[in-house]
Amino acid sequence: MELVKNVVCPFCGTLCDDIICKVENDEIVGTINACRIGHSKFVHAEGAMRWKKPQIRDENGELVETTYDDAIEKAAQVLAASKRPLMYGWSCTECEAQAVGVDLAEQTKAIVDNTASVCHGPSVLALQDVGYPICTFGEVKNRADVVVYWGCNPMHAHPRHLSRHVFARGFFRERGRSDRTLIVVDPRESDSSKLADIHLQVGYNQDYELLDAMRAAMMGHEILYDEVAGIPREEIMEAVEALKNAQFGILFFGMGITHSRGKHRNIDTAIMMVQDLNNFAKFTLIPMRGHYNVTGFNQVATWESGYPYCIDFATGIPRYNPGETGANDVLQNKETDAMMVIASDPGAHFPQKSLRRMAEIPVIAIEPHRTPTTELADIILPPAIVGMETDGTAYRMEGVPIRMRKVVDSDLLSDREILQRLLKRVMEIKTASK
Amino acid sequence: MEHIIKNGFVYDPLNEVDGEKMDICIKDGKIVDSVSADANVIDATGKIVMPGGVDPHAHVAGAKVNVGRMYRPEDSKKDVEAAATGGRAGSGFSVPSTFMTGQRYAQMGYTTVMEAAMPPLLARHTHEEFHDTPIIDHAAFPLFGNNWFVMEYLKEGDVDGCAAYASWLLKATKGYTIKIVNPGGTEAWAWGGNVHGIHDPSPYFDIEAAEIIKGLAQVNEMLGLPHPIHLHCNDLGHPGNYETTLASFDVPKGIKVNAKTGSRDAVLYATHVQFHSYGGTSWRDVVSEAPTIANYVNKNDHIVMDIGQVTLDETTTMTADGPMEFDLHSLNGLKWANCDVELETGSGVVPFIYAARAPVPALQWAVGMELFLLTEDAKKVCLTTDSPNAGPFTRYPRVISWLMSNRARTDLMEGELHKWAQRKSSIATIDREYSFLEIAQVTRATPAKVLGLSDTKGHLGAGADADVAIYNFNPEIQNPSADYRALEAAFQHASLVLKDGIPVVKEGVVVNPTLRGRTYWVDTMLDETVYNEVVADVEKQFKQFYSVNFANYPVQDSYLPHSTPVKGVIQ
Amino acid sequence: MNVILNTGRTVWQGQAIESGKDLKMYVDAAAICHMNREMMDAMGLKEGDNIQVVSNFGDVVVKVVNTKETLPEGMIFIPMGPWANRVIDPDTDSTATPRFKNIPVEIDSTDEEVLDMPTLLKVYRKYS
Amino acid sequence: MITLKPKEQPEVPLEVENVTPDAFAGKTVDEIKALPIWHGNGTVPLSDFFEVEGEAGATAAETQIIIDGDVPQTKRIGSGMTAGEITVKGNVSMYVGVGMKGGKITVEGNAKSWAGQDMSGGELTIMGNTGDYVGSSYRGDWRGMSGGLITVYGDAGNEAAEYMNGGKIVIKGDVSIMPGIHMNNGLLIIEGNVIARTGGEMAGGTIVVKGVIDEFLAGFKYHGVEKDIEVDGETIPGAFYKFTGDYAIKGANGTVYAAVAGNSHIAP
Repeated sequence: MELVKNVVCPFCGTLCDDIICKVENDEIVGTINACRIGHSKFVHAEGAMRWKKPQIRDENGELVETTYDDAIEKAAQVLAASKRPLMYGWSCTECEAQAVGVDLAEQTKAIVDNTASVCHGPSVLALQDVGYPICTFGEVKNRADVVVYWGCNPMHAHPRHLSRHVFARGFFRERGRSDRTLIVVDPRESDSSKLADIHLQVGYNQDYELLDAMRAAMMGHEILYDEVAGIPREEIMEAVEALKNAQFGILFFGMGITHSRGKHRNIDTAIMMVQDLNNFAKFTLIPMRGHYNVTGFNQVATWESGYPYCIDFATGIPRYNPGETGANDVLQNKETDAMMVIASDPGAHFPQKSLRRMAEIPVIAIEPHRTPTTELADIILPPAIVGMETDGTAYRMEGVPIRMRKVVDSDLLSDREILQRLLKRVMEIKTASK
Repeated sequence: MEHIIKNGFVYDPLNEVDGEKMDICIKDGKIVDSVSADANVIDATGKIVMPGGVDPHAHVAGAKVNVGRMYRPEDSKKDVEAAATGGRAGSGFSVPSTFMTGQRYAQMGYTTVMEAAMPPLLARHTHEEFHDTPIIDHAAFPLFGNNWFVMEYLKEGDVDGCAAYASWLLKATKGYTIKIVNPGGTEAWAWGGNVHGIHDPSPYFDIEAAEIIKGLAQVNEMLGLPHPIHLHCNDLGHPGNYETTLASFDVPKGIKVNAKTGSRDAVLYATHVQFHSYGGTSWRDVVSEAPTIANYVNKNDHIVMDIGQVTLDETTTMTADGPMEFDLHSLNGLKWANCDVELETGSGVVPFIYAARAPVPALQWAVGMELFLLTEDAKKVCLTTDSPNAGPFTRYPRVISWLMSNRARTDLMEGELHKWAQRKSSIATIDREYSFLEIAQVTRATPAKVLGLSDTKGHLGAGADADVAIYNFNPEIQNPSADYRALEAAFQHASLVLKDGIPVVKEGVVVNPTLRGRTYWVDTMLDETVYNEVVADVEKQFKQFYSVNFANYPVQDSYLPHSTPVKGVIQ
Repeated sequence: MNVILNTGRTVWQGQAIESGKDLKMYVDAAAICHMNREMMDAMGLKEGDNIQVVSNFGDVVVKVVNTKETLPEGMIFIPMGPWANRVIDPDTDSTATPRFKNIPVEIDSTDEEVLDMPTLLKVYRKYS
Repeated sequence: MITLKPKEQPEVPLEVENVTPDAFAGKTVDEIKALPIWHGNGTVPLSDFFEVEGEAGATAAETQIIIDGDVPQTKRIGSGMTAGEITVKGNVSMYVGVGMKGGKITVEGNAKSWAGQDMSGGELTIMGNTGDYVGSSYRGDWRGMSGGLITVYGDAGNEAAEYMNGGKIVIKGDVSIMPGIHMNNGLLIIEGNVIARTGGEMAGGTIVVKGVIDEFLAGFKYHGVEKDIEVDGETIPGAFYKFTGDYAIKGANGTVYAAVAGNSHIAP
């Protein structure tokens, strides 16, 4: 058995880079340091179905095994013929593949969107309106004495987040956890809130109301009502004092606030609260990004087009407006007439109204496993898995780029290679039709 | 492939060519003395010929640049481009996307651009963006001025250790120079503070900016780096800061130049000095101290500076000077982005509107112009806008028109520009106009030389890279002072640009958008024993205090497809 | 009973999606509804019973589990996935992001079976 | 007057920045028929999807356009227009009157989101309902609608008057949440009901709600009841609770008037 060290985990945006993989006969048979979820990704479960060859549906709806050449040809024909193709996903692959993807979208005058539009898209809209004061994880570990998790449950979604950055000892926080005040804001008594010093049990859909009251109180104004979001005025004042008295505060936030009523405005006002807190304390924030490289797509798309997601190349010039050009928008409004899915699973994570449109149009899936998306796909192109079978760049949730490592070999093409071949073929078709 | 550029008016200060009509010969991407009769003839009759432009300080690639793009869709939307043939589309007025960045520099005849601030932990990001930035050669400046290791070594007086660490970090990040931003101040900002002046110690590390500047200047020369320390002084943008600026300039004075490559004379490169030349005590009584600063530069030979000229646009400010950006946000109320980077540095981003009708921007414009025009020797000045801080790089042609035309400046001052420009500076009394030779000096020769790249960049002598810009302006017929608008137009869209002998722009249009430039970085080693000890120590610290593993920190070679190491001291 | 549906990640759901979405593990981790003991008692439900969840946007059958993470009164929790997404509100409010949380739903006990992943996806009728 | 009679409308949307009095003025019918419009990722002549009849005026101000039917998949009608008139006898898609500077647009049906975004002058009237972001700014911009008048006879969605900087919006029906979010200036009158977050993060401007506000924000200050309030030079009869805020924002100076009738629950 061989031990491969310093492996980067391709699951969540924490991007733990201290994984040790146990490799036998070019297969990962075990892990050290990985969380339950990361471990599952590295070792695969018995019975999980992996596509070993490209697939195309026949007229009876049955999947038929085929070659990459054949599947890429058919996929290229679909994309070239579409009047408004949608290319969605991107968050479970490396930046170099994403870059080819943005190129492909531009050449096919497509809409390109990533999973941010169903997770932290609202955070992007918010930071575009009011700003983005962040720090890297090491700052949290070394300096933070007040840590807030708002609308997120790291014990479940980012299992090593707390242990690596909050419980860990840092340069100025030699005692680790006991040097820090942990505040969790969640309507539920979550496994994370159980670890907190202060749990603000905010009423559901009331995050904005609570933040508005906290901000006004922070500015020295009286809170208008005795109770806001189910929390008494005095308790709100105590929380505000705890934040103001921080030496170095950090706000982590997740889906509990991006998905509840008002979406990006909850984040907007939370960001502004953090900004204003800097008049009293040092305070920063980090969004709890889900997929391990959801951040990377936003970075790549931004430096290539100027916009982070929901980019519409229809007119040959990048345009941007989430709400109009998001994957769920164009599916639900029936704007798109062909869809390519890569490195994500909208079949599992989109609402039923969007899936109904996916069922009406041709769907190409670049996907290693049998998933709800491949159930709806007409063409399946299986790739090697990034971070295990191929390398490439990923960006951690706060923007630190890390090189994903290749641990074992694969016969399959990488996402990057599949996209490059698709791009080449689409360009040939487009040139020929001119 | 051979080319011969015939009959152009050539401006090549490093070879003392001042507008002479002469032929430039190119073979296999290099300037040569002569070519065969088969050479492709490029007719430059009635046109200006210069070496490719060299930008020594701009923010074009990396984490905070991309935040600038990402969080300003309203800026992206107002300037968009469809793809050039074979190229890529893009967007962004003040912070263009990478493809647009490379193309627009090339359109102006620029072929070399330095990214002025790279957080070491995020170095990979900068290199990824370089990969998607067409045409221009480039390098990035890793940030040293608030680095824990640097501060610890220098506090202990261990300059050798600091030098070993610096050489490791330059290699690990594939960086080019020692960049210092608000030394000590950005570390203070990690606790919400700042330092003021060069003798205000940073919290915990208890080290003064002066010690950091001096120590790193010594390290720089020990390592024989091509470029001197690249200093963004403390107190940027504060009225009264010129005293800090002058004190900072004096710190490395007396250290001997020891560049192993190139032929620089300076041990200090001071950047965007416009932002550091203010007198007074507040924004009410602020005045220009540019004449004082220019006077210092005139009298001292250890320094070269760039200006950071305000262009009077709506733009996006971005800097590793974290506390300064929070101050700016508090002042203008616009959206504030920030990123503190563990053990190393920080950054901030805030949009800013330099309205010509507003008093402070008008004064800032005047301060920059005074610095340009009162510094006697163009060999000490580089033209920059600290893009996009004082304005986007796409305004360089306008800055050139202001420098070459007193009329252009007067028209502006008598037009919409706020009277503070005239009232609080001496700009209205200056009638100096730059010559084409001086323009070539501040946009080519000075930056190439001070960067240590003048063997191959910034001139048209034999052996230089065949980076050539040809502009549609006839100095025999046209008067740049009177016809400053035509001048600006000519420099905005060059008639022909060659990069390594390959045409990349023809009549203002990018014709070779898939070309990619070199990445310069410094590969240096002083003493292997000390180096190994230092690296071992760094690895130990990494485990405890960084959030990435030591093994995953250095930028892999695969990120530099056109890697061009510059060797310093190797033992 | 009229309740509010919350959805989100659980570590078990995370483990299941990375293990294999065709596995029973996924059904066990995501085709379930977390409930406080009080609500189960009020509805006469025990762990393992099936309930039907109906919203303005669709319906789904899931299995009841007693939550270890206590919910506010009147709230149920279904882990994110194709089962929850049968009933969440697809409206993006012109922001690109559907309303995944806090959806008013009606729940009732049912004898109907919980569908496995491939069967569930067949309801979209792309392929019968 | 030019009449555009919709032919069969496509599923993949049309974008018609060219359908403005400014673009039509001085053109013949044949020239107008040939104007390019976007259909998905390609352009087609206007006549592919519209029958074109009538005569354009010599100038924009003298040009009137009638879209005679439903165009629910057509975006950007009247984009940036400076003068003249457009009437749509049916429903429209997104961005009707975006960047409008002058003239008049009337939509007899419903309009989807971003109606009147970045408007600086003119009049936009929607007889039916509209979606989210009526009279808003573009993403990321802190400078929204700066002038003109938008009147919605039906209901509006979220974020009406987002980052509004001037002008006036009247919504006769109900709105969802966050009317006047980040508003800096101008006047927003809501004759119907609001669910929540009226004036969230407003720094200036005035919001008048004549209907019922379900929930109100705790970051405001209460100033008692005012009768027959005067806003923007007009008197609005009735009794209103007066609030100022949103004090979550430093130096905020916005005003919210909520009708006394039905709103006693939000007065502290």
